[in-house]
Amino acid sequence: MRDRVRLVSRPIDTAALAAEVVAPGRGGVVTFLGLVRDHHAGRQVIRLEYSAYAPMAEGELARIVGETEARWPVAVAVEHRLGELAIGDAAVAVVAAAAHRGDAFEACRHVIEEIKRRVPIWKREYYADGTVGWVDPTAAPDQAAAPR
Amino acid sequence: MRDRVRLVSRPIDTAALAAEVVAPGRGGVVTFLGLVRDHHAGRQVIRLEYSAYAPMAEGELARIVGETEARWPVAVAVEHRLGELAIGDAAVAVVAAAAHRGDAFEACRHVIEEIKRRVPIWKREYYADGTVGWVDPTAAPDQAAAPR
Amino acid sequence: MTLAAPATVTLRVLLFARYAELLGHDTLAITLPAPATVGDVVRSVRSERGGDALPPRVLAAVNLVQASDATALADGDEVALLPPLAGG
Amino acid sequence: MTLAAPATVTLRVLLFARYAELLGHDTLAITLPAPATVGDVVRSVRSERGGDALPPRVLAAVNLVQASDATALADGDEVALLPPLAGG
Repeated sequence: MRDRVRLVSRPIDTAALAAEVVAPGRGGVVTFLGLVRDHHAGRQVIRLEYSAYAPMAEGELARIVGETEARWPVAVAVEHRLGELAIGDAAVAVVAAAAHRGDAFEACRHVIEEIKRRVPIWKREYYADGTVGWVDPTAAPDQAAAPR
Repeated sequence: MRDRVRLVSRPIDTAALAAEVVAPGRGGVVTFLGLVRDHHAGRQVIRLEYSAYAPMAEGELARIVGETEARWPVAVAVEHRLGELAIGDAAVAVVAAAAHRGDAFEACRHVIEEIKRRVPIWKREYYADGTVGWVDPTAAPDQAAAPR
Repeated sequence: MTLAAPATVTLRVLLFARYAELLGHDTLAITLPAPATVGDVVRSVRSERGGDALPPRVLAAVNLVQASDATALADGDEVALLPPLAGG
Repeated sequence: MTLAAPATVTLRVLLFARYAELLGHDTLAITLPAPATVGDVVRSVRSERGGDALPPRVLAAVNLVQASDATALADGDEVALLPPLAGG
């Protein structure tokens, strides 16, 4: 399990990640990629940094994947990137492969929702106006992260 | 539109396809890949051929993408491969990119379901026992394609 | 001056996949008395050698758009008979 | 022979992201009278310089697992105070 769940500090290679879960009997492969966006709550973002409580984040990712593979007949692989990212870089990739495409779609969606809910990772945004902010998805809408 | 909807006779490059729809404002990218499986209705498949009524298939793919982009705030790209494929090759790829990941998941799922329902493409399977068969998803279960 | 409607329509009929195998052709030219429908074309193809193996319901398209048995045809239309779709 | 429970617990407290900025540290060693809970740790951190800016509710984990304010702590536990999660 652990080997298919990783925090990485280099660009995410989606094709390599998918290769870890595809198999002759798994014909449906659904991938979610979360890319760094150029705006947030109306402000222009020029770059950002992800940081994590790494041992807990890895443990939580592994639990999420384990729960998902117990609930759907799928194989899942996840990478989340940490450190400094540029606009357009992939921050997270989730791949779910299954014999039936419905299972792959549902499992992939479930994993990304749980990652956002449970994994201790934080995002610091650098804005075009020179200011810096920690993203707080729970904050009031006027200062919150735009939902994604 | 047409330029992001293609029938191809070469391997599908998912990363290149995704590059056609990602944009700074579209942070959520969902990809569906349909791979050639090694079995079908209990028989071992060794390779297969896809053929199409090409002008109608391209038109139907473009209509599906147009309808999807009208219904969800997404950008979609699709490639379907034709000709001879080996086990594990990607037969179809659908990429949906959106500002909100829920839209990307729903749109991607919708496109692949509509492709299976509406696009005139046929699949001829070559089995390990030397026989050959046309896949008929509407046939009775004992001779039907395994659902995917 | 009014031209009389032609007494027949000639159609280009395309056969794909298993249907092309059954009939031994992937294209047929079929001339039918006017007015003709998709259903008339299917009946005509059934009467060809190998056509009796076509299933009871045959999916069809006229000029690249899905059609029903009742769809009326004009001279020169392209009628495609489509086996069960298996893309994706 | 029964050993008396220790009269205090010493905890390694980890601060992340905005909380580390507010407090000016990412690690604290805090000693509290036993028995102590996560809630006691949060109150203690609030009394540190910069700690008054912590929000009313603070998410916490003990030894890598999410915990509640009532979670009891043992000597040597690692208590992490987690700002609102923003992964994915």
